[in-house]
Formats: sequence, C-alpha cells, structure tokens
Amino acid sequence: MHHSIEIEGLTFSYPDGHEALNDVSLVIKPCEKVALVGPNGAGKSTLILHLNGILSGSGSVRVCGMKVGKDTLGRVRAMVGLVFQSPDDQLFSPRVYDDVAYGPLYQGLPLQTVQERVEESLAAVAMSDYSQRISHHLSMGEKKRIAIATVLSMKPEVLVLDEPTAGLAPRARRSLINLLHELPLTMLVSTHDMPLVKDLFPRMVILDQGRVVADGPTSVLMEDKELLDAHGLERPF
Amino acid sequence: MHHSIEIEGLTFSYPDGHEALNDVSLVIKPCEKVALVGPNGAGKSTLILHLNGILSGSGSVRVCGMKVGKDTLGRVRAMVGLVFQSPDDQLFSPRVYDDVAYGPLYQGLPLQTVQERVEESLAAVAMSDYSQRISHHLSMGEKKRIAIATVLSMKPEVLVLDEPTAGLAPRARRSLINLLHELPLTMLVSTHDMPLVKDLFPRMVILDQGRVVADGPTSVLMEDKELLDAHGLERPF
Amino acid sequence: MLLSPVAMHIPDGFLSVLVSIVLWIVSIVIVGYALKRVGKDLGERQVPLMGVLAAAIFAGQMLNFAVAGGTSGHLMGAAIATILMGPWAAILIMTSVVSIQALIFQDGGLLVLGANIFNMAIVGVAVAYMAYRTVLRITGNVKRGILIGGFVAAWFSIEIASLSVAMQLVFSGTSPAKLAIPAMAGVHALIGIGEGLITVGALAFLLSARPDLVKFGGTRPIGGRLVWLVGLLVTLALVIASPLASTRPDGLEWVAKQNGFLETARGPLYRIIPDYLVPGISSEALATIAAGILGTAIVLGVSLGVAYSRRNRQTSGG
Amino acid sequence: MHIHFLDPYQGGHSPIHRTDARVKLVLSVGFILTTALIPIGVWPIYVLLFAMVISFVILSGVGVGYVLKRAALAFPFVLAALPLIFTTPGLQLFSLTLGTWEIPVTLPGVERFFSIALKSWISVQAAILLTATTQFPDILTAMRAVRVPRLLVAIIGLMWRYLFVLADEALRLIRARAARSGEAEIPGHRKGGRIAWRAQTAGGMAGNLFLRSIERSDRIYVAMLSRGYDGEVRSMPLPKLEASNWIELILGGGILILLVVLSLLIWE
Ligand SMILES: Nc1ncnc2c1ncn2[C@@H]1O[C@H](COP(=O)(O)OP(=O)(O)OP(=O)(O)O)[C@@H](O)[C@H]1O
Ligand SMILES: Nc1ncnc2c1ncn2[C@@H]1O[C@H](COP(=O)(O)OP(=O)(O)OP(=O)(O)O)[C@@H](O)[C@H]1O
Ligand SMILES: [Mg+2]
Ligand SMILES: [Mg+2]
Repeated sequence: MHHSIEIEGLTFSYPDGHEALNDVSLVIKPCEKVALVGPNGAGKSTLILHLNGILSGSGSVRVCGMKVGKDTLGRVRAMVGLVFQSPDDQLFSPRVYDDVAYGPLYQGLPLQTVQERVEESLAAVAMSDYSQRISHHLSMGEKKRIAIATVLSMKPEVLVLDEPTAGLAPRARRSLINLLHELPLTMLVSTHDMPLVKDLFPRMVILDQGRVVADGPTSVLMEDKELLDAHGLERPF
Repeated sequence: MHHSIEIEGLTFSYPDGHEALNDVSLVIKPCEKVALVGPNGAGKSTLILHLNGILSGSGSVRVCGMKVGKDTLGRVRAMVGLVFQSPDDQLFSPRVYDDVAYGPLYQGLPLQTVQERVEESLAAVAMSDYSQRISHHLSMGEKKRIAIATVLSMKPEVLVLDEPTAGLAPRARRSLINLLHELPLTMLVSTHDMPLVKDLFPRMVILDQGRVVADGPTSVLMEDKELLDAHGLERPF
Repeated sequence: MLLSPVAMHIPDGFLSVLVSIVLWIVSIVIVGYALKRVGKDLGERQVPLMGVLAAAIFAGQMLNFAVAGGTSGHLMGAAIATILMGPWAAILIMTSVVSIQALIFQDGGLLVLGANIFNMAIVGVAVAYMAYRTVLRITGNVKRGILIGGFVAAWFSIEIASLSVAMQLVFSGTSPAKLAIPAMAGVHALIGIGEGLITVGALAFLLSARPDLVKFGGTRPIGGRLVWLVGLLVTLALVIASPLASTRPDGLEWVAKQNGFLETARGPLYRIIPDYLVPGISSEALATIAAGILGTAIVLGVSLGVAYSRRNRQTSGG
Repeated sequence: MHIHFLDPYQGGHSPIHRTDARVKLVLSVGFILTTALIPIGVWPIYVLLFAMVISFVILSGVGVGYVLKRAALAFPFVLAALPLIFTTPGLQLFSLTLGTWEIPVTLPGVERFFSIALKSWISVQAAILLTATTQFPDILTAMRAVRVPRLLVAIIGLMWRYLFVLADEALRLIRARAARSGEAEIPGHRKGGRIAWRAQTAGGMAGNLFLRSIERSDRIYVAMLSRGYDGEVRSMPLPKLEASNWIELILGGGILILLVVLSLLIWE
C-alpha cells in the first residue's frame, strides 16, 4: 500500500481572486507524521481541503498513489480522514453512533460491517461507552475524540487534522496528544500549538502566504529563531 | 476610588441544579492583576459572570466598593469591563465603530463624548484606523483587540477577561499580552494558557469544582507540581 | 410560550378536527412541493443549509429588545428567511422550526401542527415574499428598498398570519369572530412593528457585512410568480374576509354545521349499539361516576404496577 | 455555556421509556386526536382521558409536578377561548356588570370554554409525556417510520443538533450586550438609547447569528462531503416492529376508538 501524500506545484485561488496557495510541493512518506505551521491566513486549511478533493487547484495532488480528481473522489475520500478544527461542525448527527456510522454507511458497506467499524473506532479513541450519547452533551475533549472516531470508522490510510488542540484544557490536550501518538497512520496536522509540534512531530513544514517557506526536521527548524520570527511563530519556550 | 473586587461566600447553582460555585471568597486589590485557572468546567466563567450581575448567587460580590445587586446593576456594569472568550460574541454590530460606541451610547452620553471615547479606546488598543472596518472581516487577533476596545470605551475601573489568548497564533498572542501588560487597570483573567499566567500575573487563583483550591503568588504555586497535577494543570514547560 | 415570542402557536384542543385535517393536507402538499423545488435548486447543499438556518431562526427568536414598560420586541423569522433564502427554502426552514417547537417544547400542538405550519411557514412566507417583491418592484433593487421591503414584509407576514390563526379559531368555534379577529389583528399589528424593526436591523447588518447573501433582490427564484400570486390572494382574502366575519353576531353557524356532521355520525351508532346494551350509562351522572371509578382504578393499577416493577428491578439488580 | 434546559428529555428506565418510539408517537397523536374528537361537555370521557395520561405519567416516573408545570406554559392561549363564556347563546347563568355594560354569562358558554381548556390541557400533557420519555433521535426515527419525507427528517435532525449550539451563541450575545449595558453616574442622562437604536442592535445580533450560521453550514457541508455525502439522504434501516409492538398499537388504538364511540353515545 502507498499511504503517501505527494503534492506537486499546487496553486489555488479562491473565487474572489485571493491566491491562497502558490506553487506548493510536499511529499509525505507512509506513516510519517508531519506538522503544518504558519501564521493565520497562511493557507494551511486551504491546503488540507485539497487532500480529499473538496477544493481543487492547478498542480497535482496524489494520495496513496492515486491522483485526486473527479473520478477518484469517492475512493480518495474513503482513504483520507479529515478532522476539522471545530468538532461541532464535524459532529452533525444527533447521536454519537449515527455520526460514527455515517462514513461507512455512505460507502455502502453492509450493516454488519458498519456496526463493527463503529465499535472498533470508538474503542480506538477509548470512547466505547459513548455510542448512545447525544453529541451536544459532550465536553470539548470528548467531542474531539468522537470527531476522530468518525473518520477512523472509514479506515483511512491518511489522517489529516486541522488544529486539533485548540480550546482544550491542558489535561484533555495531553490525552489527545497521547492518542495521536499511538495511531499508526500517515498524519498531517495543521496547528498553532508549538509545544505539540515539538512533542509529536519529527518533521515540520512552515507555510506563509501560500508558500512553503521551510520544510525539515523539527529539532533543527525550532532552533532557527530568525526563521520562526519572520513567520509569526515562536519557540515553545 | 476603590477599583477593587471583593467576593465573599459566593455559592451558585444553575437552574438545572448543577452547583457551579461553592463558597468562593476572593479579594482583589486596586490595580492588581490576577489569573484564574482550573480545568474545564471548574466554574471560572460562572464566577466571572457574577462580577457584573449577569448571574447572581448567594453570598456577596462587591465591585469598587459597591454591592452588586438589582439597584446597582447599571452602575456596576459601567464599571466592570467584561471581555468574553469569543470576540465573535462580543462584536454584534456590523462596523467596528458601532460596536465600540455601544456602551457609551447606552449610557446616554452626548454624541461628542461618544466620539471621543471611541477614538481613545481604539487608540489604546492600537487600532485607530479600524473604526470603519467591518468586524466580521477582521482576523482573530484584531477582533480580540476590538473586543477589548468595546469595554474600554465605557471607561471601566476593572477589566475581566475570559480566556483572552485562546485561538490566537503566536504573534497575535504576544501582542495581546503586551497590550494587557500596559493597561493600568484592576484585572481578573481566566485562562488555560499557563505561560501567559507566568509572564503576566504575579498572583494566581486555582478553581476546581466550584471551589478555590489555591490562591497565592504565581511563582510559588507554579512550582507545586502535585497541586497542579491534582487539578488538571501543567507547568508551562 | 416560554420560547416563542409570538402568540401564534395554536395548542391542541383549540381547532376542530375538520379544520385540523384540512390544513394538514394543504400543508403536506405544499411542503412536499417545496422539498422538490429546493432539491432542484440547491442539490446537496440543502440539508446542512436548511438545517442550520432553521436552528438560527430558532435561536434568533431568543434575541429581543426592550420596548417600554417591561415588554419587548422579538423575531419570528419568516420574513428574514424568505428574503435570505427565497420562498421555497423559507417554507422548509419555517416548517422545521414550527415542527421542533411542537415536538419538543409543546409550543403548538401535534394534531394542529398542520395548521401551525400553514400559518407560519406557508402564509407567513408567501405574504412576506409578496410584500418584499412588491416593494422592490417599486423602489428598485437598492439598499433602501431592501430595508423598507424587509420592514413591510415582516409586518405583513405577522399580521396576515395572525388573521389566518383568528379565522381558524372562529371556524372551529373556539373564539367568537367579533372579538378574536380585532384582538389578534390589533396585538399583532404592534408585534409586527417589533418584527419589522429587528428584521431591518438584521438586513442592515448583512448588507454591510456580506451583501452577497441578501441575494434574491436581483434574481427571482423559480416559481416566484406563483408564490407572489398566492401571497397576494391570501392577503386579499384574509383582509376582506376578516372584517366581514367579525361583523357577524357570532361565528358559530359553521360550527353548528360541524356538530351536525357529528350528529349524523351518531345516528347509525345508536342503531348499532341498542340502548339496553349499556343500561344506565345514558344517564350522565351515572356515567361520570362510572368514569371516575374506572379512572381511579387505572391510576391505582398503574401505581401498583410501577411499585411491582421497581421491586423486581431492585431484587434483580442486587 | 450549556442550555440543556432546552432539552425536555428526562432520562429513566420505566416501561414508558422503553416502549418503541414509533408506538409512542402514533399512540400519542392518536390520543390527542381522540381528545379532539370528543364532543363538547362529555365530562366522563374527559375524566377517563385525564386518568389515562396521569397513569402513564406516574408509570414513567418523570414526575406529575414536572408535567403539570410544563403544561402550564401552554395555558395563556386559553384567553382566546375565554370570550365564549359571554357570547355563546343559551341559558343565562348570571351577568357581570362592567361599568355600563351588562355581560351575560351563559351555561353553554361556560361548558364550551371549560371543555376546550380541559381538552387542550389533557392533550398537552400527552405531548409532554412523549418528549420527556423519548430521546429526540428516536422521535426522528419514528417520523421516518410514519413516512415523513427523509429529506425533511434529515433537515429537522440537523436543526435539532445545531439548536443547542446556536442557542448557546445567542445566549452569549445576549450576555455580552447586557454586560455593556451600563449606566454612568451622570444624572439627567437618558440611558438605554432610542427604541429604533435598540431594535437595530438586536437586529445586528440576529444578522450576526445568521451570518455565522450560513458560514457554519458551509463547514458542515465540507465535513459531510469528506465522509462521502452525495446529496442523497441515507440512514440506518428501521428496526422491525416486533409482535409486542403491534399488540401495544392495536390495544391502544382499540381503547381510543372505544372512548370515541362511548363519548358519542353519552353526548346529548
Ligand atoms: N472562502 C474563501 N474565500 C476567499 N478567501 C478565503 C476563503 N477562505 C480562506 N480565504 C483566504 O485564504 C487565505 C488562506 O486561508 P486559510 O484558511 O487556508 O488559512 P490558515 O492558514 O488555515 O489560517 P488559520 O491559521 O487562521 O486557520 C487567507 O488569506 C484567507 O483570508
Ligand atoms: N447554563 C448552564 N446550565 C447548567 N450548567 C452549566 C451551565 N453553564 C455551565 N454549567 C456547568 O457549570 C460548571 C462550570 O462551568 P463554567 O463554564 O463556569 O466552567 P469553566 O471553568 O469556565 O470551564 P472552561 O474552562 O471549559 O471554560 C460546569 O460543570 C458546566 O457544565
Ligand atoms: Mg485554518
Ligand atoms: Mg469558561
């Protein structure tokens, strides 16, 4: 299997003419965990939305060896699990179970399999008891976990997260980090949380104004105070 | 003037019976800057909402020497500037100007004065050029500053902020911290941002399950690893 | 009542069965058609957009402003939904709002839900659309026209919908025409002003923050002409019929007819179940006593059952 | 902030809670229909209906007090029927004198008014019992079972999900406004501003809420697309109704029909 992401010369402008990505190239190897950082408005979320074809610019995006395009959309979306910043936007069903079952159900899997998938993914995020709970009664940290379960149930090869730790209290944040650490998937995570980057990601990519301005080992880039400063970032301490 | 906050034996339950505050006592002296920390659901926001009478429990809350109650509500609200976590909730007018002018207009001040107040407070947060901008189109960091301006225009004696740095990119966060540092007001700030507490607040109060579990100099409490651990907190590094 | 600002949600028991069922049928047909229309216009977007906007209308109804003497102005939302989304989508949005209010908050009954959908989602939207289009036709698609149109649409939608409610109460024999109609019309003429002001405020906000959203000032939705016509006819019919109805000594002739209907239904029943089969029960006093005893027996039986099942659970639970 | 108080569901394990939502929905509506069909002034049947509701309330364990309190919320509408007391022609009981007016109170009027009020009160209790013992997602399933269009059910489901999120937002806006509605210590100033300005502010808050909702719906749409949504509404198939469910339905329906027949016999 190729659980990889290959982006080449990706350029994208929003309909209003704003250029959000400018000639971005990036290769992520199977099971690599990469952090995507940069100031507000750098284009991180825009880049992420290209990975499963919700946006499509010029240039090429290949996921698991497959070019993202009209005809591969269904398969690509099954392989890329996208977790959005706000779990309230991701959990749109009234009940946790329905939400986690949503992906498999739309893939047309048999009920038996759907059932198994739901159980497995809730177990993976340590939320097995929550399947009959009502989403809006959950705490933020619980919602984040369920949001991850909703994409795990699709058995993705690649996990993409947009600002997973925003708004979490320290303990909930720590438990989420541990969870991410244990999931054996290719991972691309956009974040403002520099300590998280340092703890969890061996490699980081800095995006600014739609361009990749740095890409390398976290331990090296984190020491480059000038680089960080120039792009509105800070060392964790 | 007494720009002080005196809370004594404050207990509060939500209508559904959930006890959110339990016998909280706290005195903040004029021009003191105090951080309020604790895990999610500790009761921080609930406490803050008592300071200008949006909620009212049993026990006594005195602000600037005045007991918060039905008859003093108007004056208390003019003296306490409350900035909520999400600036989107605070900025309900289309244009920055209208929002900053809301407080003074509600107080019935003459237009001339309103105008001056708006200019002064925008200047205080270094956003003088923004008065005709549409709030909705501003960046998060800009919105936060405007949110602070909306309460500064009421010339409060006491500034109360609920999680001011949440969701800010590192640079915007830094600039907000500098701003808070310079404002010469009594300040009570609820936050999960432990480095912020360390940088800005000489004194911190830990709340958990509706009770004050610790209150003292930040430098001392931050060293008490056991205490922090017991209440879901973490040292900044 | 707690959550809905406008006294327009009819509870169960206030409309006759006939009126309730006729309005259910009318509403089902129109909402079904709206579902088709919106499906064609919006495609996949419709579920999230309609659902979230319906929730927004509901939440928007919590926003109020102080008027005077402790009263306050509120939003009902049919007009703003119509102006933002066009009539067909607005019908779906308001239908969802009214349904949830009935299903969760008992704000409006279940049997009369068809009538409440008819009043708030169909009459409210059609009239708002008619009023808004008419104003825009006169002023042209300019900012001032949109604001004036918003006010007029909001006021008319409230006022005409309230007349519709009043007429239904009269037809059901629940309220005498000469009181119900002027009272509803009068109160809602005031409420409508609040609705109008707040709608204008919302439109002004959207016009400066995202003018592209206040869109159908320019482009006409498909089937708009039909809605406009329906809105006009409903308005005219209610405006003409209500004063006529309220000058009648009482609105009960219609009710008498419905009772006559029941009477004829009862005739054959009596023939099927001869008197001697239920001896004594034709006497009302006895019947009441019998019912009382039976009722008490039911309550007692159930309470015993509960106690029994509790004990069972406790023993099985340890 | 949590506005859980919006959610009327009262958790529990009573037989009523465990009954299939489809059965409960159909029987509740049937019960309300029955109540509506009972003619004016057939008091014995009203007593029976009331006894039935109260029995089920007790059985459900949600608390008679809770149900009565919520039922009172729907009461103001009774004002609409009040004039019947004075305007229905028939035997005059007595008359009220209001200044120069003589208002007759008639027996059929009183009878009519109390019938309507009582029927309404009984119906609302049935509806409260339904929502207090059934989680809303189950009511959605029941709606699908009675053939409400899937699309409408999907929209209503999504609305319910975001009701709480957006109501929280509205509540926060209201609090933010209250927090800045202060008075200066300057005598002679009229506080609060003009009505039109206050309305404009409230309108701004509403506009704000709509704008954010529309943008949120964009994000939800993207989230749905990412999980394979293609415009068609798909959902878990309905579980089969078991024999016991059918028995409950037939039994309940039978009793209701019996009540209607009985009432027509008693009614004079
Ligand atoms: N729908 C849109 N239409 C037009 N411009 C947009 C749209 N969405 C985003 N943009 C713009 O594109 C740029 C990149 O936005 P993006 O959301 O990808 O940034 P980001 O790196 O995710 O920022 P943040 O850290 O704040 O989430 C920004 O300048 C933004 O204003
Ligand atoms: N409107 C409400 N009704 C009932 N309970 C509530 C309400 N708002 C808050 N609570 C509960 O009160 C407790 C305190 O909540 P509060 O919002 O004050 O916590 P907090 O310390 O601000 O948490 P966070 O760090 O997550 O903002 C929590 O357990 C919460 O669930
Ligand atoms: Mg982003
Ligand atoms: Mg809080």
